[in-house]
Amino acid sequence: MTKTSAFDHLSQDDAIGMLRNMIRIRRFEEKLTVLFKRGKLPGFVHLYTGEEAIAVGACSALRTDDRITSTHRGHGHLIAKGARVDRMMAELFGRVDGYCRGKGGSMHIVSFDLSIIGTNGIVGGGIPIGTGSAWADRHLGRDNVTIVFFGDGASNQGVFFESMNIASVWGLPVIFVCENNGYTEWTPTSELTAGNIVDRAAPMGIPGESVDGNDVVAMRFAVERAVERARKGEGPTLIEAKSYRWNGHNEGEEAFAGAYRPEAEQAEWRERDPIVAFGERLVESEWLTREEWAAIDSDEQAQVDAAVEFAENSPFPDAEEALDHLFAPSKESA
Amino acid sequence: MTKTSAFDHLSQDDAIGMLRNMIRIRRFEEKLTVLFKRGKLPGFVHLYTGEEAIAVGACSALRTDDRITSTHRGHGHLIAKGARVDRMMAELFGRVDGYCRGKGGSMHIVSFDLSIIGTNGIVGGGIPIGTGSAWADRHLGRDNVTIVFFGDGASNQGVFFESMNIASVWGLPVIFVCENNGYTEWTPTSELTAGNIVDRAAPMGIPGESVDGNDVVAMRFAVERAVERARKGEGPTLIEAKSYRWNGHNEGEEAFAGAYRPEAEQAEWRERDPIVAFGERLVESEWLTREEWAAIDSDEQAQVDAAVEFAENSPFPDAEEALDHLFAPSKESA
Amino acid sequence: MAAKTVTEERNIYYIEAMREGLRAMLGEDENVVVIGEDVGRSVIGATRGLVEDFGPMRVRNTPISEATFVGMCVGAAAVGLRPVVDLMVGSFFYVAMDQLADQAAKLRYMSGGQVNLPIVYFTATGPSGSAAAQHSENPHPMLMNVAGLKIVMPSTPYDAKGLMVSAIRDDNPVVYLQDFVLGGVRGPVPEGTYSIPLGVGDIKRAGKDVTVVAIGAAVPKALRVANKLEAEGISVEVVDPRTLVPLDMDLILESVARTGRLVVVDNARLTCSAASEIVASVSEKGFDLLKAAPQRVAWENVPVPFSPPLEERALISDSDIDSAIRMTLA
Amino acid sequence: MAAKTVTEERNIYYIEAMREGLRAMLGEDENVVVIGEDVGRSVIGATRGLVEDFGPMRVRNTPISEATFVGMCVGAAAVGLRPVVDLMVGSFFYVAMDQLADQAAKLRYMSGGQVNLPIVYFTATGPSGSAAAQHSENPHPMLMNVAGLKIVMPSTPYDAKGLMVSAIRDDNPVVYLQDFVLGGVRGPVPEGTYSIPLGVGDIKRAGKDVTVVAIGAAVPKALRVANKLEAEGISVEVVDPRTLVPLDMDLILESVARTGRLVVVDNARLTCSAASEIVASVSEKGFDLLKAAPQRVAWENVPVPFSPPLEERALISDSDIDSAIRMTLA
Ligand SMILES: Cc1ncc(C[n+]2csc(CCOP(=O)(O)OP(=O)(O)O)c2C)c(N)n1
Ligand SMILES: Cc1ncc(C[n+]2csc(CCOP(=O)(O)OP(=O)(O)O)c2C)c(N)n1
Ligand SMILES: [Mg+2]
Ligand SMILES: [Mg+2]
Repeated sequence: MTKTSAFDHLSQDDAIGMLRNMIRIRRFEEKLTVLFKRGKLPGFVHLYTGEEAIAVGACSALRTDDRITSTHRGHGHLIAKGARVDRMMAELFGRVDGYCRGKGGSMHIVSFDLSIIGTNGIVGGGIPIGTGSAWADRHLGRDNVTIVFFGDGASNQGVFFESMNIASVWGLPVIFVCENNGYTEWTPTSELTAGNIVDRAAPMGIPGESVDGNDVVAMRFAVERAVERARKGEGPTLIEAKSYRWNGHNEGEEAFAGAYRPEAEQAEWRERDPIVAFGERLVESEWLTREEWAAIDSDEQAQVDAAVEFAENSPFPDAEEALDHLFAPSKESA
Repeated sequence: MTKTSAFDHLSQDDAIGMLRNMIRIRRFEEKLTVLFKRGKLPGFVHLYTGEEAIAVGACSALRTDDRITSTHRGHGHLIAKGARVDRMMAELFGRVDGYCRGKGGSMHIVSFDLSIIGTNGIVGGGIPIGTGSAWADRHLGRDNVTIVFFGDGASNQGVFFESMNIASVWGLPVIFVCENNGYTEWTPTSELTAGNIVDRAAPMGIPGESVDGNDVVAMRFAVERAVERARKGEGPTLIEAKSYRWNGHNEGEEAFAGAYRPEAEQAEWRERDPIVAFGERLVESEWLTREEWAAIDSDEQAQVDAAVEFAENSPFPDAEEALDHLFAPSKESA
Repeated sequence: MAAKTVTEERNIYYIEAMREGLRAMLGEDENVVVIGEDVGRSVIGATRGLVEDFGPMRVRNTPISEATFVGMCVGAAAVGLRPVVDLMVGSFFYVAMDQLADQAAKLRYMSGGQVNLPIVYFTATGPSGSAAAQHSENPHPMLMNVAGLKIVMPSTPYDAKGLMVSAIRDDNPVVYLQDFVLGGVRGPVPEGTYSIPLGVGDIKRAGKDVTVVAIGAAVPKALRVANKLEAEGISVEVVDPRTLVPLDMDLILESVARTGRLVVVDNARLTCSAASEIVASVSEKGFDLLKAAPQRVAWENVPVPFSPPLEERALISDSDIDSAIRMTLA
Repeated sequence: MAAKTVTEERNIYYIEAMREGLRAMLGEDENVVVIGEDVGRSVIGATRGLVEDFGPMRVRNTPISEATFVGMCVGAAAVGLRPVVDLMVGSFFYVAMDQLADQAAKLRYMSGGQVNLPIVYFTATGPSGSAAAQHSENPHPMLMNVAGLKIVMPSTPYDAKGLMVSAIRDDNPVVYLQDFVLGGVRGPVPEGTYSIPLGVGDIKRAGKDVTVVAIGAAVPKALRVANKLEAEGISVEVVDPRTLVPLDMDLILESVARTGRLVVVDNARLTCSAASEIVASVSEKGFDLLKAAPQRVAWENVPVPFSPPLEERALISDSDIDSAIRMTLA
């Protein structure tokens, strides 16, 4: 099936699937921008636009039963890990068909069936959790791996270091993927963060790799290498993926954030659109025609539109559900 | 006054003062061993025997108005920073003449007058606090420095990394002194701690230095270098001082700990007694006669004995003091 | 107590009132500094614009390392600064709980009173409308149990400014909680600097049939219900403690002595809430004053859900307050 | 409920009873693992000897990184382990508070019930005699406010074993608090495995004049005072909730219905304590049952001081309980 080897061992199907996933994320997030402006989305929304190559490259190197933990900026990770946009949209609308029956919302969408064992509203909060799933998998003799996604800002939370240390000492199959988008909210990361984040791995005895986070293939291969090591029991890896978020820290930041990012910087990164870059490479390699690309795009756009309809048609959960789900029912009869 | 330059710029007075301080710590801790066995000491007691060179070397490089924060194993730091053994002993006895009027006990003895701004019962707890005093001193335009003492076990607490990061980014005059005595309670540190602790500084852009913690002069000079940088505004330093505790993790551990440290290892370190080593060097350099040495020792022994008497004669605080000191009186009249 | 009759009728937002308090204290004492994540820009708004006037050393952005910067204030305060920390969201206290509850709160006491620790930890807190479980916590019940932290929770712009001034002037660690939803409420605030003593509650509405003690964002709710019930001839007194530690129990007991009936409305989860504390204290100390069972109105014992109808069900509503009041009168 | 009449009179220490429960569960289910700092050696004793029988992968020492290993259990439980964590000392929960209160406690609820999290966090806790402020905390009041954590606090060796078994078999995060001073108390414990359901309290002593609800280490104190008062003809019922979340309010209310008088003794700081919660609940739901003001006996609102006479003054004493009981009878 493979026409060229421009992408090493990557199959054409894989490659096109990756492009499709990136487009899906983009169209989903773009839709949210519009919905937010129209006041349709309750709560906080942090969008992933511009960083699609990280999640898609990374998750394309995983099996379905491999795990991820994610962040406040998690939509991209969820879609890349196989989440359906309609159920995600329903969750964002607080409806009963949402992944969490409306209980979670943007920062807490999870699907344990898809081995997404947590997004998180607490910066750094998911790092120990993913380290823990890696521990359990290893302890139970499975060969699953866990990817822990987190931001550059989270790299200053103590649990990041603690987790690297324990993952190293216990040889855990966890891959720490730091998404360095240059900003911690509205402050340039360089003002808050000493040195290079990738270098924080070495003293822990962990390999660290810095990757162009806008190159989905580079991401894929870096994570594949880490996954291979992890599955073989060779322990954790830190990957620092450099990218940029096109949108604000959260939707609605215009109200207070001011012009904190130089126009030229923003333009430069938009020039480096990870979707366009990869699509063009696929076209050049003759794995994809422009017509096919356009078809994928309109297909994904249609799915996102359908997701909104799905969400709008889904009912709110019954108010009494507020009292459900706190505890698992007791098996114990004593 | 200096007879030889075997100790570089160290003056004879300084050197003999350092020996005296190490002996004071040793005799104080030995006395506590006995008092603990006799059931005279309430609560937990963690002794510093064997590690005297670290505290004394480090604190001898400080001015009185330079700060320290300390740990659960803090007696050595306190004495090295100038604390009086009688008031310390009174505190350990829970008496009103103790530094904290009996409120603190072994893990919480402090003297703000001596710029000891905290010992700590929480492993790693003092690291942010000392980083904070360094911040304030720098902000207020003072040239004071702060030494933060902590153990190898504490090097796995998140606040250690967080504090190094912020100290680096803000250029704070703080010196992180990690006392690596090879054990985290009863577990060899190597089983719990990835890599070398000293290497954890580099990715934060902080100089790291590994020092023989049984060599008081090496400690002194390493800290002097760090202090000089810090006073000039060149930021923090991490110093890893390798040493060994002669006593158990806490007094009374025999009840449960078993033989967790090889006899040979213990014997080897006792051979490397930091007090004997330094005393012998002073004798060799003709800065000290054996008689003078013995006199210092018996003097210090006498002071420790007197401290016990002082403590025993000091009354318990009035029970109602339990309700005092929670809040500073309000100045506010509104 | 500070004059409550505001002469100039200048209405400003609660969040602006906080900022005026902060600004006044930054101006009054150069040892006052404000730190926190993005305090330069300020997502909630209390510190917005301050960096322009006081510079980036006195209004300073921190990395996302709450445990450390909460703890740094202890050392800094011990040697002469008066740090004010913006924690941004109430639940972020959890990340820093040891430095707050075990260090800041205890150091003065453990040292036998050797040192004063003038620190203010302020934050927007509580539910703000579908912020979901991890951004809707109200930590005051936990922190009230700590001992060593003063806790204020102003309900009006006037109180917000006056209590910010007092909190910063106080020589102890003070936790200042701004219920999220109050940030955009307007009310009269004098331009000059004034302070409201910590530990002095306020009767926000006089009444004679039932005492409703309401905390933070529960105060406007209680007032709304009280006004509605007035029409039915039920006279409700609304008492706002303003400070939870120290708590003005005298004021509460005096009010209950007049009304004989008590409802406590707390914008927090029910179990071990401030409502529980106040009901327990009144039952213990003022049992004979009570003509009916005291009532608590607080959140259901669940995390705060995202979806609007679920959130509404889990939190307190006007009708919960209404029913509780009627229950004491039944 | 499990049989309370112990046939074989085998007396063992509370800490041994905990260990028997742990050992039984490690044997029963190979997904059960125990982690914590030095669990191999075990300073308090609950895990002592287990590593020899179950090996260092199932009884595993951790670095001093509480926030991380408390959080790791969330991920581990989500994918099939049943982790049991020894936190060693109650106040170390503060370091891990976010992972406990914001993650472990909330993930099931936030996910709409998608996942079960069978985790036990146990610890020795509370004052142990001059352990000073940072090693004497009792965190149950804080944790009761969290929602999503079950909390048990056994007072006898019998309960310690049975509740350990139930806690580990339960599919939810359970906090298991062993009041320090109870570790060395002996009592009858059957050799076989038995369980005590979570949420079911126990009448430790029947009486008819006053209900004393006592928690953890307060139970033996309350019993001692009750026995003393018997001589004076005062008949005291001692109710031990055993589990604080869920709380057996029915049992408490039934007892108060019989006695008409309530004292709650909590081995914790007073403000927002479990004592406050129980007194508030009874006042609210059982006001008409009460013949006198309910009373709380708890610690003074200060950190726990080191010096023995100060510590004694700050904590609860038999005479505090005695006076509170008499107060309800006055
Ligand atoms: C413990 C904690 N502190 C602060 C916040 C508020 N907050 C949310 S996102 C964010 C910035 C995160 O930056 P980064 O990790 O770089 O992720 P990014 O938003 O850039 O993807 C902050 C400070 C939080 N949610 N949790
Ligand atoms: C947060 C916290 N966790 C655990 C403990 C219990 N504890 C006291 S000392 C200690 C070991 C500390 O090891 P290290 O830092 O190497 O210092 P050392 O005792 O060797 O001087 C532990 C685990 C504690 N006091 N605080
Ligand atoms: Mg970022
Ligand atoms: Mg050590």
